[in-house]
Amino acid sequence: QDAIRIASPNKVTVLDPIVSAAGGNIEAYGQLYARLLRRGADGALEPGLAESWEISEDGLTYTFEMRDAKFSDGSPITAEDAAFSLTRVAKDEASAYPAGFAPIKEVTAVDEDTLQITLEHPSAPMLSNLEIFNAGIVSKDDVDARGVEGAFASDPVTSGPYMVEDWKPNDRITLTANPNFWREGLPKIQKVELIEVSDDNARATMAMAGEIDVNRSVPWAQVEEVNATEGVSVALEPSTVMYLVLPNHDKAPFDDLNVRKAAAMALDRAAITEAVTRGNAEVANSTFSNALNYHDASLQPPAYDPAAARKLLEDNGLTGTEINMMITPSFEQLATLLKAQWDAVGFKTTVERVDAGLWWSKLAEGDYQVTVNWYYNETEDPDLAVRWALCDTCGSDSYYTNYHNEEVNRLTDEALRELDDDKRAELYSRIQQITLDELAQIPLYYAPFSIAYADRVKGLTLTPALQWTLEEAELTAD
Amino acid sequence: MSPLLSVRDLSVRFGQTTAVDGISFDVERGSALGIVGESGSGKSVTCRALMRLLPPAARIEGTATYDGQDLLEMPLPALNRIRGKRIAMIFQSPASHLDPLMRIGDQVAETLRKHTTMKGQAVRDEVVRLLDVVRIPDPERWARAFPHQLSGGMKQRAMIAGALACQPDLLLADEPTTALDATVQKSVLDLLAQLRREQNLSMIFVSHDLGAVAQVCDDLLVMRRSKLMESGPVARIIDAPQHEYTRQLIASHPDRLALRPVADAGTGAPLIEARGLRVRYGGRSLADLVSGREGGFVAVENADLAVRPGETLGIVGESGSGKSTLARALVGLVKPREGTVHFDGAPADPAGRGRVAYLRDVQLIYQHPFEALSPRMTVTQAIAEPLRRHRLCPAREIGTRVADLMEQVGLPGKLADRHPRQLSGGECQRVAIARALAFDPRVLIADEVTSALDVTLQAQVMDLLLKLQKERGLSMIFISHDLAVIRRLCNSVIVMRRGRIVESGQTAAVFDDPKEAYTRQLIDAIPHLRAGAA
Amino acid sequence: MKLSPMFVTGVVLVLVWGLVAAAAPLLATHDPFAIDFAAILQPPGADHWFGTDNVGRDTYSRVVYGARLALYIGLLGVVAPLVIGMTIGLTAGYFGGWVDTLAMRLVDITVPFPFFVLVLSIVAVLGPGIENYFIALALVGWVGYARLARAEALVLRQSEFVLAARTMGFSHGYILLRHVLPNALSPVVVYLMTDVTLVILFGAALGFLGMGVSPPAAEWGVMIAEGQTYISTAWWISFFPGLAMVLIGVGFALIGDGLARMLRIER
Amino acid sequence: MDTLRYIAYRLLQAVPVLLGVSIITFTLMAATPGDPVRLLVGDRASAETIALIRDRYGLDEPVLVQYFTYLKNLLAGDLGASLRYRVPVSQLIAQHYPVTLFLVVYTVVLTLPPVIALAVWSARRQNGPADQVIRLLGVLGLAVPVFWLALLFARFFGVTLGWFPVSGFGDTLPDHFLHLFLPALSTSIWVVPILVRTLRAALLEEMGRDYVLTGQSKGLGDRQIFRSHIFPNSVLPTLNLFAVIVAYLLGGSVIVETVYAVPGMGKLMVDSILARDYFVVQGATLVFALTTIFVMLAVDLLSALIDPRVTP
Ligand SMILES: Nc1ncnc2c1ncn2[C@@H]1O[C@H](COP(=O)(O)OP(=O)(O)OP(=O)(O)O)[C@@H](O)[C@H]1O
Ligand SMILES: Nc1ncnc2c1ncn2[C@@H]1O[C@H](COP(=O)(O)OP(=O)(O)OP(=O)(O)O)[C@@H](O)[C@H]1O
Ligand SMILES: [Mg+2]
Ligand SMILES: [Mg+2]
Repeated sequence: QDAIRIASPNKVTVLDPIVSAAGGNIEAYGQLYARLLRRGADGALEPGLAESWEISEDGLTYTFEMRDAKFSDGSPITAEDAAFSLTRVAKDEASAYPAGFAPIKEVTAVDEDTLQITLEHPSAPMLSNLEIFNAGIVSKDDVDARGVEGAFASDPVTSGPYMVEDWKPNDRITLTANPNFWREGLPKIQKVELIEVSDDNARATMAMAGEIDVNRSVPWAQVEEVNATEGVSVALEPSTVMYLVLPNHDKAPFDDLNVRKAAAMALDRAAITEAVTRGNAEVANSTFSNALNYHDASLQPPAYDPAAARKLLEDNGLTGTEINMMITPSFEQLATLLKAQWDAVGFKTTVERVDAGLWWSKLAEGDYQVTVNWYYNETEDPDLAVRWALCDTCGSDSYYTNYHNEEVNRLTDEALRELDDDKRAELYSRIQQITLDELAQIPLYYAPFSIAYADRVKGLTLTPALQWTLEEAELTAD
Repeated sequence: MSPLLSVRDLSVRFGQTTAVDGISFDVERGSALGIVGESGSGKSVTCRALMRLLPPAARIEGTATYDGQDLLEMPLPALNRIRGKRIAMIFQSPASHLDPLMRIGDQVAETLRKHTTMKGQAVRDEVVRLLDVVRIPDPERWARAFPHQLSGGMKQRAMIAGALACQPDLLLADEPTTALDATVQKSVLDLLAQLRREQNLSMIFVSHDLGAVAQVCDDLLVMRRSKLMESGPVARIIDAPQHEYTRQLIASHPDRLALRPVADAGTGAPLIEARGLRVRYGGRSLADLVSGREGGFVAVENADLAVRPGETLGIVGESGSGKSTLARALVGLVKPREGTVHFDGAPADPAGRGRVAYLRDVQLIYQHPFEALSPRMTVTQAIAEPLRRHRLCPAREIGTRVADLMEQVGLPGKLADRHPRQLSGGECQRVAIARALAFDPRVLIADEVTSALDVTLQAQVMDLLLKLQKERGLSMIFISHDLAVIRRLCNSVIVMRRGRIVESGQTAAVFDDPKEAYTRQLIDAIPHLRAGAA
Repeated sequence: MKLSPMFVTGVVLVLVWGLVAAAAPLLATHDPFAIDFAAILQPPGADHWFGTDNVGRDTYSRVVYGARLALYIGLLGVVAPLVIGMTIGLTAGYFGGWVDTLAMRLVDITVPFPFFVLVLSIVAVLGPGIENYFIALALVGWVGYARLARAEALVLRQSEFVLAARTMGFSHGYILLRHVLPNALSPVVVYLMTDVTLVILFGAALGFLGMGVSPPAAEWGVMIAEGQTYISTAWWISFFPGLAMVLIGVGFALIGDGLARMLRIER
Repeated sequence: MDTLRYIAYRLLQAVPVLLGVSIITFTLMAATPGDPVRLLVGDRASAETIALIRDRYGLDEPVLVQYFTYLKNLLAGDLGASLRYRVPVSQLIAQHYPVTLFLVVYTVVLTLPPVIALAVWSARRQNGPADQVIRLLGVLGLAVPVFWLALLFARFFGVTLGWFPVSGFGDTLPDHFLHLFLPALSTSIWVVPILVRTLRAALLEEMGRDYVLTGQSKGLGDRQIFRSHIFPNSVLPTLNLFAVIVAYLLGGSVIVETVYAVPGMGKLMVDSILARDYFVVQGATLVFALTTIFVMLAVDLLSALIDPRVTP
């Protein structure tokens, strides 16, 4: 059997790389669409569809030399295709996540093999952003021929290691090796099944029964157990995922710094982390993930001090403040812990459980007091993370918490344009300092990916950017 | 030669109640034993006890030796080889003893399939033959019918056919002919007599009809209050009854009662009147629509009747001729396709508006009293229900009124808290009568009310009805197979056959000088009490 | 009327649970909501009789308190479906014709109707809470009762005693109540007592799908759902509430059988 | 002939039923907050993008207009397209429905024989040891949550013993039987007790009827009386309950479908609800409704066949 079966709680919903930035899709896009650059085993940027590149002195012009590669249908991948693809992701109204490409002024094909990207202003993370999931190169000819809807409906022309063999929406997508993939002799695994299995236990059972090779997400409670199972082992792989408490800065009571402070001091974050992740994650110390560049390890949020928290509330006449915590079902355990600790210092917490659909719309509308969630960043560069979670003018209202700080906003832009590493480190450190002081969010813990692999799978990992390294992985005969 | 069945000291107790108290009797091979007696005296219980068909609550004592084996001790598998094949039983209330979901033919065939080697077409042919023997017209058709589509008499005949199927040695017949009209009854009795001759059939024949018993049986048991009053050859008992109760029984037989001329009713306008009634069962199917046929089954055709205040109308006619259907149409249970009903001079719609007021005046007593009683209501509740719901008397007096009604129909007070299942056939019948009387109706439609009653009770009930008629001018429609009763009670009579009224007129006129051959046949078929015969 | 030992056992079981629910504060050894970081996932022992869960709460105390919610949900949850279902079913079967057609088409509309959409919308519109679960149950759960009752009524309406009641001029409502209902009750009672268990379980299934009672309520179904992930590492989290559920289910089932037996007319 | 006319009449009635179902579903989905587009494009999309896509899908029109558009397409045989997958709803249903149908039929097949055997066994020896054991096991099966039991089954039969696959549907017919065995079994475990209890009660009730005496008087053995008289008279209530349960199983299969990763309708439905994929929910509900109509019709016809007093 030469198919690798990967079960994930996330599902594939669309095959057009610019349309969605949801987990399951991101994981699939990586297999279908190659980018100009790729990440090597050590995480460094290496040539991808672009053989080489040059950046102008002022940092405003990027010139890429394309290699002789082919799409899955045999047609050549040209600079034209790359320009088309990158323009879509940067400028198309339907592009779900254009943030990383905002500085782009124009993408042009100079000739068949030469691509030029011009920027409005310098952008330090530009290269690494060109490696992320939605910067994949799609076939312009195909889109012209079949239209956007048709081209990506079920059998897109791909540039990555795989192409779609069969897609059963809401169940599984079967990929088969792209014979024209530019990396000679790769991928080694001919067939990939990405199966959506939402239930944790079902995935665990399937892995134990040998019905899948990879379990994308092993619940913390089962890490040890699954690891002990013969033929399967769990890998804890580095990620940029961080879990955090999201207070709504626009609504009482969390618009009050004292409340946020008391709420933070009430939490024994070390114990929470230990309890929830069974010791598999690291306690968070900053508003940045510790896997990001420029993460400042010297910072600390207010320490666990329930007495001080209670006193703070009493001093400000806030004792008995009612808190409504909105959660999705997957956060029950965490919510129970938060509620117990908050109530212990004088809050009155009610937990409101809603489904994910409702959660997102309430969050986006700012119709909540406090909630918990996680987020990840596509690259090690903190720019996108800051834009997503801490900057309120960057499109997402600081992860919809409505946290607003002029200085942070300014620093965000400054850091983007700054090309000097040390200076950037300083700027980002400052941002972390401010947001931690103001408790823009209450960081909880940094969680690795916990993935179970069957022993016959060799060389497969999930990168922090949510990309499977399938093209180099192997299945050994066992 | 030892008797076929020998019963010694048979007693049956339900808790505190003793239903049968130490009776003994023998049935010789080829002979017929009649059991008569008061309603509720334990006749049915005796029969069931012999077949071991009593509820677990019943405690049975004594012995019943059949062909050398004790039926009461025998292991069940052995008993099952006897039941149905060698001893067959006909139950008193055929309506509830037929499986509502099984076709008549199949129910008759069951014993054949179980006890004989007959198969397939042979069984079907035999079933048709049996139904024909018990005079079910068009047996092929009715074999395919379900019990609820049959008239009371037809169910009874189906039951008989089933019992006779395997040519048993001993037949336990519990009032097998109560629901049959005289002609059919005669032929069934003739049939039984013939079987006795030809197949040496023995039987126990329970009946209220001394005439029928006299015609069929050699020996007679008279029961009263769970005890055996007297026993002996039929002729001896009828000629020289030893016991006071037996004497009373014989004296109450319609044949022995003086023919009181029925008081003439007034000549006023009819109280209830029906014109051109036509009732059809079953709807029209698409095939019927296409072919223009009417479809269904026409049970009553173009029936007219009129009853004046204080008058009694008798309806007689063969079983299945539509008598009950006509009665049902009058109380709105079936909707006539054509025709009108007038009450008290005004058009009435028994099923539609004003039905409540109408039904307070027009009451029907059902042919099947057991089925007509709610299984979860006690005797008192059943009788009190109309009083309470219609506020026919002050709440305080309901208790006394119920007791009074029970007394009038001869129901002992100890039955007050019993459920229908714990009553004998006649007791149910009386509850139904009392319930109808509670309304104090102006028109009483009585469908076979006397058939389940022993003659003394019959006489008592008839006296009661006559008294009410005299006192309150009660009008009655009296459906019965018992022409003697009709003759005693009715001013006028209509004779029905196959859904049509074939003859009508003053009772005396019709009976003394029937116009129709059919009526003549009916009258001739009445079994008489042959004094000194045999 | 003689009470069968099984029925008595059932009543005693349910009464015991009622007592447990009433005396929960006395019986519980711990605060059912108190988390304890030091005692997470402790196996059953002297301190924690039924062990602890993934946030260190005492499973025994939670099971004891859970009896309250279980009885509340189980008993209240079936009331509305029973009443609505019986009314619709009996009326439909008894009257037949267009009444029946209408009622049964209502059934056709209700049955396929996605229960989860209903729960979701109701919760979204009215807010979360057990009461809304009841509303959803009332809207959907009546169907079983209706079909059962209708099947009985269809046959009963043809029986002679019902016809007799009609010719005694009683109103339809009265006949339905006094003559049809008592005779149609036996299968319904059995199902009712089954349904109590089903309703409790259904709440649990909602919890499994993430639509159930909000934490940190001590609800058996939710506890079982929570304990699932720990099935081979900390079996006690889901085992004890599961056992409790079985014990209360047995109680109600025995009561159902007993009641049916009392309703039966023995010959 | 009459039966045919009745069937035609009932199918005609399906039209208002389907209309009713679609209206209610539409209203409820419209009343439920939550934005399909937000879920579609992922958390990072900007408000502008979302607005654009909402507009593109016509989600900003008044509900009534949306409904009539839907209805118009429906009459033309078009169930619409999934917002999430952008494939026709009919394709999704064609993909998921057979799985669930198979599962439900399989469950029924696994359910009926034990129901009949156990109920009869238990009723014939009322209060005997077998009866007690059956009743106790029944309650056990009833009270154990399906998802929990299913998990245990999967671990035991699937992993420890390795007898059955624990997930999926398989590709060939024998495969389907194998793959769906555990899901069907887990479902029957709670369905069987419900039906056994109802049937047992009815059997006991019928055992007290007079026609049983007739059977006994004919010398029929207990077995035969049970088979040909008591049993047919008892099945009606159970049959009706059965119909309701079968109809519920279609939509309620989500639990076992989730635990055993079976790609069926239940999961499609719940996923679509959570994703506010309106048209899929609509289409799936209509398919459920149609199935229900057929199941109910079948049961009504069967009832009339069993009991001549029941006029359909
Ligand atoms: N299950 C029972 N429980 C209590 N008493 C019963 C039960 N069955 C019958 N009885 C009583 O036993 C007595 C005898 O009943 P049985 O049916 O034998 O009377 P019967 O002589 O056949 O009367 P009838 O001529 O009216 O049919 C009656 O008083 C009746 O009330
Ligand atoms: N529901 C029904 N469906 C079809 N045919 C029926 C139905 N009820 C009665 N019949 C038929 O109508 C005819 C008249 O029945 P009805 O009960 O009026 O007879 P009856 O004169 O009262 O007979 P009996 O003296 O035997 O009681 C019978 O042939 C019977 O089979
Ligand atoms: Mg009798
Ligand atoms: Mg009649």
